[in-house]
Amino acid sequence: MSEPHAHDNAAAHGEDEHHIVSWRVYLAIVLILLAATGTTAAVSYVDLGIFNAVVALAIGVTKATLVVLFFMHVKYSTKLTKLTVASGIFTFLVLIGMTLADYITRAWGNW
Amino acid sequence: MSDSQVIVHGAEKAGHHEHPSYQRHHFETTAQQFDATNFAMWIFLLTEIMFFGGLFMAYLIFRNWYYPAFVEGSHQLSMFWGTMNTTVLIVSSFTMAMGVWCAEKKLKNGLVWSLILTFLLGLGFLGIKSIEWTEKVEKHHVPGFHYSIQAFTNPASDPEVYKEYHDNPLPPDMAAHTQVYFFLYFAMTGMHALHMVIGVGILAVMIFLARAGAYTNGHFTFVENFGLYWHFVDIIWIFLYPLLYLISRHT
Amino acid sequence: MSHISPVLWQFLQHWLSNFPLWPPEASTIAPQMDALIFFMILVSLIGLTIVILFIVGFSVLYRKQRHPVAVQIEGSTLLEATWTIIPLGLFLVMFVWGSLIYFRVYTPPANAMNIYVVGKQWMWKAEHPGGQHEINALHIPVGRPIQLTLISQDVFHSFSIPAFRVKREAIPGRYTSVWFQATKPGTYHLFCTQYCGTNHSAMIGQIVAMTPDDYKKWLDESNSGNSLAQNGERLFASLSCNACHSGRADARGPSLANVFGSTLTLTTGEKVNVDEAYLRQAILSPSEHVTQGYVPIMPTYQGQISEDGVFALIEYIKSLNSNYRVEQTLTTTDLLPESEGKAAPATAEKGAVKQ
Amino acid sequence: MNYLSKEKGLLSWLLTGDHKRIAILYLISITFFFFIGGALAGLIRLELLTPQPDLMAADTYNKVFSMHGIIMVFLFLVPSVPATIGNFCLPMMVGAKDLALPKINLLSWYLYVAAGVLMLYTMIAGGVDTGWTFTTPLSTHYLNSHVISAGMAAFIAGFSSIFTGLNFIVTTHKMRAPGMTWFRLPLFVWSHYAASILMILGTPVLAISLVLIMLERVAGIGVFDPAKGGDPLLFQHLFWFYSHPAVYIMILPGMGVISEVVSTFARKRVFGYTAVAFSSVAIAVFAFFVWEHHMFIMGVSNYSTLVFSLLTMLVAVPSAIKIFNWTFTLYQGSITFETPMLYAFGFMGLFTIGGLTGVFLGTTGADIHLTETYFIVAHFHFVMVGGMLMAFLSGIHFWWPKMTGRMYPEKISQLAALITFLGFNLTFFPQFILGMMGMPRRYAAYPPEFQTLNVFSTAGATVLGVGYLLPILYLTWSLKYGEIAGGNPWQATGLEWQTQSPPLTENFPEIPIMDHEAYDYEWLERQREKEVPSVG
Ligand code: HEA
Ligand code: HEA
Ligand code: HEC
Ligand code: CUA
Ligand SMILES: [Cu+2]
Repeated sequence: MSEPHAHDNAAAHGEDEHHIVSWRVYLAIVLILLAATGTTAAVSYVDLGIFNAVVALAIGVTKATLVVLFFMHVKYSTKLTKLTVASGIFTFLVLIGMTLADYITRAWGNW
Repeated sequence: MSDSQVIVHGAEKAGHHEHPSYQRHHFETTAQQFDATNFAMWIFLLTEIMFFGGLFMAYLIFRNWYYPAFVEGSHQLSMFWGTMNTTVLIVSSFTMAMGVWCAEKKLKNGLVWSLILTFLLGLGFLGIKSIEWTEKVEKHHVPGFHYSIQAFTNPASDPEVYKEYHDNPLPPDMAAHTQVYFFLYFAMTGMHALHMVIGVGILAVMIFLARAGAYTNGHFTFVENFGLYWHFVDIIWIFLYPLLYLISRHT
Repeated sequence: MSHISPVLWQFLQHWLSNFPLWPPEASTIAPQMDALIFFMILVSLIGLTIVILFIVGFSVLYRKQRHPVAVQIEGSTLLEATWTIIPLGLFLVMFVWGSLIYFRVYTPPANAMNIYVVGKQWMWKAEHPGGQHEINALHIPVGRPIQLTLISQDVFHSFSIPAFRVKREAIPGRYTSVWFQATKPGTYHLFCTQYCGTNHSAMIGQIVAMTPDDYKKWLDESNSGNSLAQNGERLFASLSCNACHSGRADARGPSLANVFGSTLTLTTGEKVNVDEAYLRQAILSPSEHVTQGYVPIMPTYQGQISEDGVFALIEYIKSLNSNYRVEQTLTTTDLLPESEGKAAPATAEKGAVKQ
Repeated sequence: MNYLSKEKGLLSWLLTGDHKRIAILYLISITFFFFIGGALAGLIRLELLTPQPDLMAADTYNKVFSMHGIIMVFLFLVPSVPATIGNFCLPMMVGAKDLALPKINLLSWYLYVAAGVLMLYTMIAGGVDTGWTFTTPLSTHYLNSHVISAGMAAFIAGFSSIFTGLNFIVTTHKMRAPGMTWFRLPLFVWSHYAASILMILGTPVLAISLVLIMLERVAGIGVFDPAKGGDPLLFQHLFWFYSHPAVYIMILPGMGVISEVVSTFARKRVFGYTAVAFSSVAIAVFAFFVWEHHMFIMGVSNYSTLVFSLLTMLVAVPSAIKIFNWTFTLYQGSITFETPMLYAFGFMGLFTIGGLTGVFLGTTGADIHLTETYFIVAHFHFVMVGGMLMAFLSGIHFWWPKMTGRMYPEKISQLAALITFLGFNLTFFPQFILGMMGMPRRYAAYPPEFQTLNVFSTAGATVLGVGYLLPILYLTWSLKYGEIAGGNPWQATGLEWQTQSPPLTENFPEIPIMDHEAYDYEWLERQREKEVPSVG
C-alpha cells in the first residue's frame, strides 16, 4: 500500500461488485425460520421449568442470527459491518449485565 | 497574516470523469456512496438496538419480580394470532430479501411484486396487531384505562382462556402487577408497530418509484438499506414473540 | 439597589465572625472520612501543582522569543507509562480506602439501637422504639451506635447529617439503612439532600446529640404512653391480623413468634432471611413470597397501612418471642372500639380500580 | 467566492446541505440557548445571594435551576463543539467535500430547533421542575409542571445528537481523502469519533427512558413508581446509562480542540499522538461501565458499587494521560500566547481540578459525604464550564478566521479570556468548600453560615457574565471590521487550513492527498518555501 486508499475496502465492495446471495439461500433460510417458529411455539407447551425460557431465547437468538447473517448479508459483508453488529450486541449486553450486577447482588448479605 | 496561499494537491484533476446521475456530488465514486449509506444504516440500527434494549431491560427485571403475573398476562394473549404474526413477518422478511435480490439483478417486475407482497404482509401484521389490541381494550387490559384484574383474581370469569390453562387465581396484589406486564406489552409492541407503520409507509412510496424503474438501474442502495431496516424490525419481533406470548404455556 | 445594600451590610458584618470552612466532626466515622478526604486533597494538590508547574515552566522556557524553533519530538513510552501508572496507583489507593469507609458506614453493628425514619414530602418523621416520635428532628445519645431504618412514603429523599459525614437515601418501597455513633453533644444540621419537589429546601431539621443522661430525660418527657411495639399490637388486632396469625394449631397463617431473624423456606424452594425488609414485603405484598406449607390467602395491606404503621407492626413482630401476647390480644379484641375491631381488609378489586 | 457568498437568501441557508453553513446555523442557535441558560444561571446566583428565598419562591427556583440544567446540557453543551466546530471542520480535516449525509445533517439541525422551540414553549407555559435528571417517581407522579413537553424536548434533542454522531462516524470511516490513514487524522477527529460512539450508543437509552416517563404520566401506571409495583432505581439505571457517557460526549470534543490548539501554538506535534488518540477511544469504551457512581447512596447493592467505583478510577486515567501529553507538547516547543492558547491553558488547569474532584466522588466512601451537595455542583461546572466551555471558546477563536475570513481583535479577546478565568474561579471554587460543609444542592434557601461563600460565588458569576458577553460583542464586530485573515493565519497543519478562508462550498478546489503525518510543521515549512513565491 504505497498509495494508501482510505475508503475502507470501498473498491472491493461497492455497488458495482456487490455479492449477490442466491435466492435459494433465502428460501432455505425462511423455511428454517418458519420451522423454528413452529418449534418454539410447540416447546412452550412442554414443561421444562426454567429451561422453557432458555430454549425460547436460544431459538430466538438462532433465528435472529440467521436473519442477520443471510437476509442482512452480514456473512458477506466487510469486517467493519461485522464489528458494528458486534459492538451493538456488546453494548446491549453491558446494559443488561451491569444493571443485573446491581439487582442480583442486592440480596447478598443483609444490609 | 495575509498570506492566503492554498496548499492543496489534487488527487485527480478537476472535471472528473462521468458520474451516474444518482451519484451525490460529495462522493468520489458510487462505491463510496453505497458503502457510506449502507454503513450509516447499520449505525442507525445500532441506536435501535439500544432503544429497544432499554425496554428489554425493564422487561427482564419485572418478569423476575412478578413471574406469576407475567404468566397469566401472557395467557391472555392469543397464541394463534401471535404465531400467525410471527409467520407473517418472517415471510415478509423473505419477500423483502427477494426484493433486494431482484433489485440487484435489475428485475423490475420481480422487485415491484416483492415490494407489494412485503407491503401487504406488513399491513397484515398491523391488522392482526389491531385485532389483538382491540381485544385487550374490550377486556379492560389496557393499563391506566379502566384496567380490570378480574380475569386474574378469578380466571374462571374468562372461560375461553380458563378452558385452556386452568390458571389458579392470583392473589389481588399479584394480579395488580399484571398491569406492569400489559404496560410493557403495549410499550414494546407499540414501539414495534410504530416502526412497522413507518416501514409500510416507506414501502408504499418505494412501490411507485420501483415501477418507474428507480432501483433497477444499478443503484439499489435504498432498497438494500430499507431491507436492513425491515429485517431489523423482524428481529425485534422474533424476540418479542417468545418473551410476551410464550411464558409458560403448559398447564 | 435598595435590595442589595442591606445584603452587603449583612455580609460585611458576618465577614469574619461567621465563615466556617470545615464542618464539625461529631461522629466516629467523621475523622476517618476526613482522613480520606485530606489524602485526596493532598494528592490532588500535588498533581495539580505538577501540572501547573510544567505548564508555566515550559511556557516560560519555550516561549517563542526565547526558543524560536520548536524541536519535534514524537513522544516517550517511558513518560507515557509513568503518567499512566502513577495516577492509576493513586486512584486505586483511593478506591480501596473509600470502599472500606463505604462498607463501614452501611454495615450497622449488631448492637445498634434502631430508630425508624419515614421521609415524605416535605418532612422527616422519626419513630423511637419507645414510642416517641418527632418531626424534622432526631434526638440521639452520644457514644452509642444508632441505626436508622429509612423509607420514603412518596419520592426519593436523602437523610444527610454533614457533621456525622453520613447520608442515606430514603427510597419509596424499600428499606435502606445507615448507622453512626455521635461523639460530641450538640445540635447539627439535618438536610434532605435528594431533590424531592417544591419544598425540598425546607425539608431540614436538627440532629440533637445528647449525653446519655439528657437523652434519658428527653425520652421520658416525650413519652407518648405507648411503645412502638404496643402501637403495633393495637394495629395487629385492629387489622385482624390475629385472625389468621393466632399461633393456634388451626390458624390459617403461620405463627409469627420468633419469626424475625429466622430463615424461611418459600414455596419456590428459595430460602430467605427474615429481616425488616422481608417483614414489610410480607405485609404489603404477601403473594410475592409465600411460605412453604401455606397458600397465598393473606390479603395485601398495600394502601391501608401507612409506613409508620408498618414500622409499628414490624416492631411488634420483632418483639414476639411467644404466642402468649397474640392470644392475649385475641381475647381482648372485643374490647377494642367497634369500628377499629372490624376493619376488615378491603377487597383488592377496589384497590386495583383506584389505580 | 466562498461558501458564504455562493448563494444568497434565507432559503439558501434553510435548505442548505453544506456542513459549513449548518455549522453556522448551529452556532447561532446554541449561542442563543447559552444566553438563555446563562440568564437562568444569573437568576440562580441572585437568589442564592441571601439565605432566605426572597427573590423567588422555592417553586420558581426549582424551575429555574431545572431549566438551566436542561437547556445547558441538552441544548448547549452536548451540541456545542461537535455541531458547530465539528460540523465545520471535521469533513475538511479528513479531506472530504462534505459530511457523508448532508440531508441528515440538516435534519439534525431542524430537530435541534424543534427541541429548542419546545423547550421555549415549556418555559413560557410555566416551566418544569424535575431537575435535569428527571428523577422518578417525582417526575412521573408528583409534579404538575410541564414534564411531558420538557421530556419531549430532550428526546428530540437526543435524536439531533444521534444524527450528528452518525454522520461523523460514517464520514470518518468512509470519506477520508487518499493518504489520510487513521493515524494521520488530527486528534480532533479521533475525539469526535469517540464522542460519536457515545452519542449513538448512549442516547437511545435516554430516549426510551424519557418515553417511558411520558407514557407513565399519561397512563398513570408505574414501571418506575414503587407504589404501583414499579422500580424507581430502574429509571436511574437507564438514565445514567446515557448520562454518564453524556458527560464524555460533553468533554471529548473539547479535548479535540485542545489538541489542535496546543499543537498549533507550540508549533509542535502533539506529544504521544497515539496515546492521546487511544485514550479518547478508551474513554468512550469505559464510559459505559461506570454509570452507577451516580447512585452510590441510592440503595443499590453495596457489592456492585465496588465494581463501578473501580471502573470509575480506570476511566479517569485516560484523561490524566491526555493532560500530561498536552503539557509535554509544550516541551521544546516555540510557544505563543494567542487567545485560543490562553483558553486552552484555562482548560488544562480547570479540567484537572474538575476531574480530580470527580475522582473524589467516584470514591464510594467520600461520595457519601459529598454527593448531592455543592461539591458536585462545583465538580461538574469545573469540567463542563471550566473544561468544555473554555474549549469551545478556544475553538471558536481558533477557527473564527476560517469560518468568517476575519481576525478577531487580539488584545481584547485576551482580556476576555483572563476575565473568564478569574470570574470562573471566583464563582465555582467557593462551591467546593460549601459542598464540603454540607450545603445541599437544589436548595432555594440555606442556613445563614453558608452566606459568605455564596456571595463570593454570585460576585464571580457577575464577572463571568461579563467575560462571556465580551466575545459576543467583539466577534460580531469583527465580522465587518476584523482584519482579513487569509488561508492559514496560525500556520497550522490541519487540512482545513490548507484552503482559503472562508472555504469554498466543496471545501477544496480539488480533493487533497495526504502525504505527510498529522502536525507535521516541517512539511508546512517546506510547502511555504515552495509556494510562497508563486502566490502574488
Ligand atoms: C463534562 C462533563 C463531565 C466530566 C468530563 C466528568 C468527569 C468525571 N466525573 Fe463527573 N459529573 C458531571 C460531569 C462530568 N464529569 C455532571 C454533570 C455530574 C452531576 C450530575 C448530576 O447529578 O446532576 C457529575 C457527577 C459525577 C459523579 C456523581 C456524584 C454523585 O452524584 O454522587 C461522579 C462520581 O463518581 C463523577 C465522577 C467523575 C470522574 C471520575 C470523572 C473523570 O472522567 C475525570 C477524569 C479527569 C481527571 C482525573 C483529571 C486529570 C488528571 C490529572 C491531570 C492527574 C493528576 C495527577 C495525579 C493524580 C498525580 N462525576
Ligand atoms: C453546560 C452546562 C452549564 C453551564 C455552562 C452552566 C453555567 C453556570 N451555572 Fe450551572 N448547572 C448546570 C450546567 C451548566 N451551568 C447543570 C447541569 C446544573 C444542574 C441542574 C440541576 O440540578 O438539575 C447546574 C446547576 C447550577 C447551580 C446549582 C443550582 C442548585 O443546585 O440549586 C448553580 C448555582 O450556582 C449554577 C450556576 C451557574 C453559573 C453561575 C454559570 C455561569 O457559568 C453562567 C455564566 C453565563 C452568563 C451569566 C450569561 C451571560 C449573559 C448574560 C447575563 C446576559 C443576560 C441575558 C439575556 C439578556 C438574555 N448552575
Ligand atoms: C387471611 C389470613 C391472614 C391475615 C388476615 C393476615 N395474614 Fe399474615 N399470613 C397469612 C398466611 C397464610 C401467611 C403465609 C403465606 C404467605 O407468606 O403469604 C402469612 C404470612 C405472614 C408473614 C410472613 C411470615 C411467615 O412466617 O411466612 C407475616 C410477617 C405476616 N403474615 C404478617 C401479617 C400481618 C402484620 C397481618 C395484619 C396486618 C397479617 N399477616 C394478616 C395469613 C394472613
Ligand atoms: Cu426530601 Cu428533598
Ligand atoms: Cu458520571
